[in-house]
Amino acid sequence: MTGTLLDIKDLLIEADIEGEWKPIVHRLSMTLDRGEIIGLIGESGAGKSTFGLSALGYTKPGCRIVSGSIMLNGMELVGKPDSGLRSIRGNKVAYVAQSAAASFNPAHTLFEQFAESPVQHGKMSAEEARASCVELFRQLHLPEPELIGNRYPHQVSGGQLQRAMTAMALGSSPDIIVFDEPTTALDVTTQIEVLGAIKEAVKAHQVAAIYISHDLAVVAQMADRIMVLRYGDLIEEGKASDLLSDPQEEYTRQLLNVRSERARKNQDREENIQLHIENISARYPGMTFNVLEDINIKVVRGRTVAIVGESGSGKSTLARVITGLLPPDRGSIKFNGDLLTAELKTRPVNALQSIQMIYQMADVAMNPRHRVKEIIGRPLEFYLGMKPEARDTRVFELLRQIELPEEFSERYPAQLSGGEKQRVCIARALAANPDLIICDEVTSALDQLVAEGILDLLLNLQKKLDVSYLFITHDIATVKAIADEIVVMHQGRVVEQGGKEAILSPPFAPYTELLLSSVPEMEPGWLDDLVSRRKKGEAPTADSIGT
Amino acid sequence: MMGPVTFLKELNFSARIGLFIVCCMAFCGIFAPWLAPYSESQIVGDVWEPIGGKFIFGTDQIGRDILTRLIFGARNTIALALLSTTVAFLAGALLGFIAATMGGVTDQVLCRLVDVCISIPTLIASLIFLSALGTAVTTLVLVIGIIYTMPVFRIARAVAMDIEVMDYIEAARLRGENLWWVMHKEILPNALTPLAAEFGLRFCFVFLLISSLSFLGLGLQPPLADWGAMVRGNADGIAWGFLHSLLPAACIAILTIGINLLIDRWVHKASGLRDDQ
Amino acid sequence: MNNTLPIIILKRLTMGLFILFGVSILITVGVEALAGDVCSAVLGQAASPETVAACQAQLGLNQPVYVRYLDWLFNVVQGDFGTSLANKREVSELLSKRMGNTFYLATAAAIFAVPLGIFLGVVAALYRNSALDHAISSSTLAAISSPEFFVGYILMAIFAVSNNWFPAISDVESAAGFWSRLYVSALPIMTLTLVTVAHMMRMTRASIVNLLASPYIEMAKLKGMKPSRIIIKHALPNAWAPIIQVVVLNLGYMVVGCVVIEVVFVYPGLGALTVESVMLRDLPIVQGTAMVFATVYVVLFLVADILSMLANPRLRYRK
Amino acid sequence: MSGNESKKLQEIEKLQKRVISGSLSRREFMRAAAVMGLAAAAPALYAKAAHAKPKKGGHYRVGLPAANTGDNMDTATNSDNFMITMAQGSVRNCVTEVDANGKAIPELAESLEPSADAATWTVKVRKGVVFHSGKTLDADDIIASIEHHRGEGSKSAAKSVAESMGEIKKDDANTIIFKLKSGNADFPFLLSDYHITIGAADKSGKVDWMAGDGTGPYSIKTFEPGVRAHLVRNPNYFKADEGNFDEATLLALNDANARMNAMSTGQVDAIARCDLKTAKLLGKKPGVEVLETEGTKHYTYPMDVRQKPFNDNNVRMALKLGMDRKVFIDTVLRGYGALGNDHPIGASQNYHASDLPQRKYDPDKAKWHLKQAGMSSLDVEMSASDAAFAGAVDATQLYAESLKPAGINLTVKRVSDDGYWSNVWMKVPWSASYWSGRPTADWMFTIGWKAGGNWTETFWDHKRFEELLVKGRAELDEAKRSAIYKEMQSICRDEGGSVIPCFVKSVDAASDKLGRPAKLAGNFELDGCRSVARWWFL
Repeated sequence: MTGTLLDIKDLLIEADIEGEWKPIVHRLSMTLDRGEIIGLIGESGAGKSTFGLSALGYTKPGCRIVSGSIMLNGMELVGKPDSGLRSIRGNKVAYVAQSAAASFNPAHTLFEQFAESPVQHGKMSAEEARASCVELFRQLHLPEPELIGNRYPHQVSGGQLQRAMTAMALGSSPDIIVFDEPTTALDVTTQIEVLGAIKEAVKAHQVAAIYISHDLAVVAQMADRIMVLRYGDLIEEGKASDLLSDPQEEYTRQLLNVRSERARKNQDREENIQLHIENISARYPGMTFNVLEDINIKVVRGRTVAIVGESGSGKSTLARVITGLLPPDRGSIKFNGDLLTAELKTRPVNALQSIQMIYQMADVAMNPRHRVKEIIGRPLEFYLGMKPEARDTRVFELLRQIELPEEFSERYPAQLSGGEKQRVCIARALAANPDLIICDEVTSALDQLVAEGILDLLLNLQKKLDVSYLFITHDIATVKAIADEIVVMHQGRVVEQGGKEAILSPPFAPYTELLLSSVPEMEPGWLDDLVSRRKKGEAPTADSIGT
Repeated sequence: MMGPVTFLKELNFSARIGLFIVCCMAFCGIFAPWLAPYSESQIVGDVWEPIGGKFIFGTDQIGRDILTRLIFGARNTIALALLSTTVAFLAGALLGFIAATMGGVTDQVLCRLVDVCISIPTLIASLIFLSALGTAVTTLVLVIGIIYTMPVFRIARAVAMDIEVMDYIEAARLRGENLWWVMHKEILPNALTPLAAEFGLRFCFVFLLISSLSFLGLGLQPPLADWGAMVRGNADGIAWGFLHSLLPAACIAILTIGINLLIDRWVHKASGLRDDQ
Repeated sequence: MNNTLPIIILKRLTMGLFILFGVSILITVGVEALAGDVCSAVLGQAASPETVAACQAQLGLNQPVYVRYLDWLFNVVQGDFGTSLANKREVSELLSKRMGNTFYLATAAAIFAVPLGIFLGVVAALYRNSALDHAISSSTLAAISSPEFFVGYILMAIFAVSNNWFPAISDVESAAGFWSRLYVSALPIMTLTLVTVAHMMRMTRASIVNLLASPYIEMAKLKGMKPSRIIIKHALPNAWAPIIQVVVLNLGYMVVGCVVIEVVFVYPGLGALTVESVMLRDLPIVQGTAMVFATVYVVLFLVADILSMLANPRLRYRK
Repeated sequence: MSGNESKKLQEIEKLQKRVISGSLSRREFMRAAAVMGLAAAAPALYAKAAHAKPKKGGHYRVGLPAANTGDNMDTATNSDNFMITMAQGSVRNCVTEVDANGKAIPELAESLEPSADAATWTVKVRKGVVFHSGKTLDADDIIASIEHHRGEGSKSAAKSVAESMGEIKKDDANTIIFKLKSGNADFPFLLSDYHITIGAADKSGKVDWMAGDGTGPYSIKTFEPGVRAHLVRNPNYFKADEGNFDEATLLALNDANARMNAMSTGQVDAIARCDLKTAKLLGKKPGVEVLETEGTKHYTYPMDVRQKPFNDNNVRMALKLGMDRKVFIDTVLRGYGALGNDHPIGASQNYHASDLPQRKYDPDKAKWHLKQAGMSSLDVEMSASDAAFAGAVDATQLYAESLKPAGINLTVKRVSDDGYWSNVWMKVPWSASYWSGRPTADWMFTIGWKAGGNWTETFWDHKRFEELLVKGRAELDEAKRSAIYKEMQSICRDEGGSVIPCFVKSVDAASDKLGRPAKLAGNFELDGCRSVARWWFL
């Protein structure tokens, strides 16, 4: 089973960007052999998905293939009519999308959707498809493989859906599967399980794969060969182990280094407790159980407390309680020694001013119809009563602080990149001269290198302004980079809390260990190793700690 | 943000046709007295003189020049529909935003009130109101405006609810902004596009309602020409081969199509939706 | 299925009662605000202060509004809708006949219009941006923008006056049997179909096209599915909610909105009765018809919500 | 030759049919027959046709205007075509009826005998007349039916007419004596008023009007107010040549266009009140005949003379002179009318003042009158609706145009058709109106012009006019009576509060399958609203 299966040559793809056709994939070439897994890595805008999808002869709406060739098993896909391409898609080449939750049709059961490809392509009868479905579900470790196919997508968890989608891709025994960031939307512990299942299945079926991801560590676990892409160009290509151990290009090195820890000296200073959360329990209206249970946290002036946990751990709810959006059932919040009232409406303006918030999605955190100077200037007017002139001067000052040029003050959010948006949000928070900034997953929507920049900026600002951060994140790497103290949350409770060194060195609490062990590492074989250790019971699994 | 030239470039072919239609009609409306060959109420010939004869579009059911009445009709119909729709949108959007931002009891009360009002058929509600208050132009505008406030309220509320959940609204609330700021600085600018799209559709519905009211004898006062009433006045002739009522009906249809072509493009762009191929 | 559905229905019906109550108050206030009363309307030219006063006393109109309203409410709760002020006939009897006619017209039009509207919508979505799509879209737009009496007159000119295929006047009372009734009401049914089909078609098309950017549609394409299958199997089932809403809106319109069509074809329906009763200030009849309309509204939207729930597996099967 | 003969025969049959249906006069028949060379046989052929007996049978469907959901069988509030046709014309009878020649003849009466001063009238009730319910007609029924319209609590439109009948006394079971306050030679006409139909009295002397019982040629099978009425023949009807159809359907077709279409598609056999714009076209349809009848109907623009500015006769004159009557008739009536002279007596009627000069359109003189009233220009508002008469809104705009040169700015306020008569007419200072007219000058003046009358739409109170009205009524000398009525017409013309631009012909349509009397009554549309009773299928 050797020989070139897919041969892409000089592929040029253009996209319609505000009415103009601009190239987004610059004459890229790729070959893929049978049974081989190639990893496409790059940040957003690298063209990796567009390039990967071309293996199906498909371009997203608004894109077009201009020139080049895509040979699949000796068949040219460029210029082939739709009807011809349809017999390849889902048949010879299958696709696994980033968000299985969105890519499964909510109106049909998993089985119906599984059977669609093989039956419509005339490979199997419905009965055969059902048998094959059960078998594949079993291989991918889905619970109750005979029955789960009768469920609708919303009745199945995200990790299970992603596995079901992989099964669906394997269903018609394709030659190639294109995986488009299949685990990006998942929690870190789930991601490992899905990755393990996918890898196993792909190996077992001897299928070739194109694995697209922004996370080098994930690709390192999956791919035989890696292509690093940036802005539609190939930066570097090589065997996975070679590329990781000996990167040739500066850009690849940067990507490899993003997880380096920042040396932080612990300033010795008196314990000036700024925020004191005592015995907080909270629930959403109409819910029967508490989302937060008996939380106690202290934040010291000028320091960073990281709250880490997976989705559903209650970490964002905690932010809502602190800001007064969700009054707690029990417990109190003291700020600078004063008791904060539970309701936002009853809080005095200076209390609002001294706690600011930065959001995960900078896109929706800024009014798209306001200019940057209005966004940053509003707190200045509102809290400090600045007149337009003074306001503008201060806006320029803040823009300098967040390392953006002054002329950005006239722009609308849509005219900024993701990192720039998040910087403007930081400036908006700073404009109020706050004592505490709550950062809710501020880097998780950003590309790694950009996220690094934001983290550096936050640290610098803390040094200069002596502001405290309450840093909410799911990403242990971020925690390592920025925190002084760590609070680990799981299912609404604090599992472990303390200084960074104490938490991140053994002995671990079981959940903390699960989290830490689930963060993919760069060396190839790490995943296989982890999976086998987990099977032997040497490493904790989600089941073993009762997630 | 955008010059007129870029604006035109943004439009595709069908949207340009729409723009052309709307501009022509607006031009006719604004300059009616100078464009029209006769005066609005002047009787110039026999009843239903043929189309294409001495009078290019013929004469109407009492012998007035149809071309003249169409031109004046553009002015009256469009102005009336525009005013009523504006009233509906001002009131509906304000109440809808209030309901969405304040929530709770205010929202409940407003919603239930609108539920009640909306379950009285439009034509019958306008009939009762107009019979009670008379059919002066201002009453007509207000009554139609108020009746269409109800559906607009629902749309505005739904749109505002969608915006409500955005983080920037939460950010404004955390900042301590008051209701008015949230409504007119944070929600309104973002609600404008969907509301404007709706405005165009409602605008068309309004002159259909006006023509239905004319049919029941409650429309614009004569001799003011409006297209709906012109269709009504000349409709008797259809069965006898006098096709004069097709002309004002065509005007209504053309304007509706024009507005919809424009709006379709706008909604299309605003939603960021890309139809494939 | 689970027991939330009955609870929702119960809640909505309670809300419906509240709406009916609100409507009855509004109608009372509205009709009271009209100049004159049923006496001056019925007596007409012959009205003199004494005769009007005598008539008012006879009908109990000299009592304050709220007393009359409460009386009415009290009777309605017991199922008695009162008698017409103008000719003393039982409101329930007057209404039931007209209601039958109106519902017949609405049902007949719905049977043609709903499948046609959805079918055309699907076809237009399937061949979107083709000449066929443009043809369907612009002709439905023209239908939307034509006043309905105009559509009615044109159909009458073509089908009744020129060709005598269908009667110009819908004298349904004289028609015995299903087919002759259908024949007699053919033109109003056609008119109603024409004016509603356009709306439904556009909404169907828009709802489907809206979904075409969804990841699961892209997924279906990448599974190599045919465009027709993508539209019918993948987009349509998820577009049901908005389509049902617009269908119901149009069904409601077929019941409450066809006053003008009734006048054009002299079809004895509820709408025309309401209009004349408003003119006569015949409050019990206006109240009665308003109750019917509001009930139709409440029930239809309840049905719409239930159907939307049933069409959506997320609501049908909980986690 | 035989081919030629049979062709001639067919032609003659056609002509005979037209004679039977009333659309061909004797003279026309003779002339046509002469052309065919049958002059000698013509009189016999004509007689055969003209005396054709009405045939029984068939289902008559007629489309009528002016129906309403509030309609009912209490004729006290009937006011327009549908209910007149239904009540007076089909289901009930009056004591007298007006025949096609405009004469009052006994109907439920056998005879009416006046005293010498015409102040006391003895009415003999027709014997053997039976109600649909089986009750036999007697004097009590008639008295109860008339009393319904009089006295306190009466809400009848015929209140003034009924009250003018003075004291009513039952002499015996079949004799009634009316003692009028003053002599009235036209008394029999009063008893033909369509409001004063005769119903069956119960023991308490009241009539249950809503029950719809009557003595007429048809009884009610179903009646849905504002929609339709289904009538079946009364087998016991006392007039042998009336009530010819087995059944009849009266369809409420308020919309003129609907009536025209129903007629042209053959859905109905006859309609009243054609749309004048398209009447000629309707007449060209095969099988449809358009009937024009000269009558008493006239359009009026009554001003409330108690209110400013109409209290000034100069203003009234200016408005009368500003009416371009010729254009009005040509445009609004499409020629189906005669010039009006601002008084209510038509040229076809007795006592018409033909020597009064016809008022002409004269904007300059109108201006002069305005000046006399101390005005250089005038702004007035008129309410109009097509309920007043077909095309009233357009007509009024036409009027507004013709007033402009006189410096009068007339704003036409279009009001709702429904409720026009209750809410607008005689409620606003100036509105559009019409009169179907009355058979006698006295009656017309009494009902529409007498001070304080319910329908005195101008609220007029003219001393001389009132004197003349009383005098004329009792006057038995024809010449003197004629002089009095002419003076009254002149007063109306020069001082009255109503602009009367025209007299209107009834323009109706009927299928050529229908037979009808040679002369149609002109007091209302469709043979005086009696087509159901008098017509038949050929």
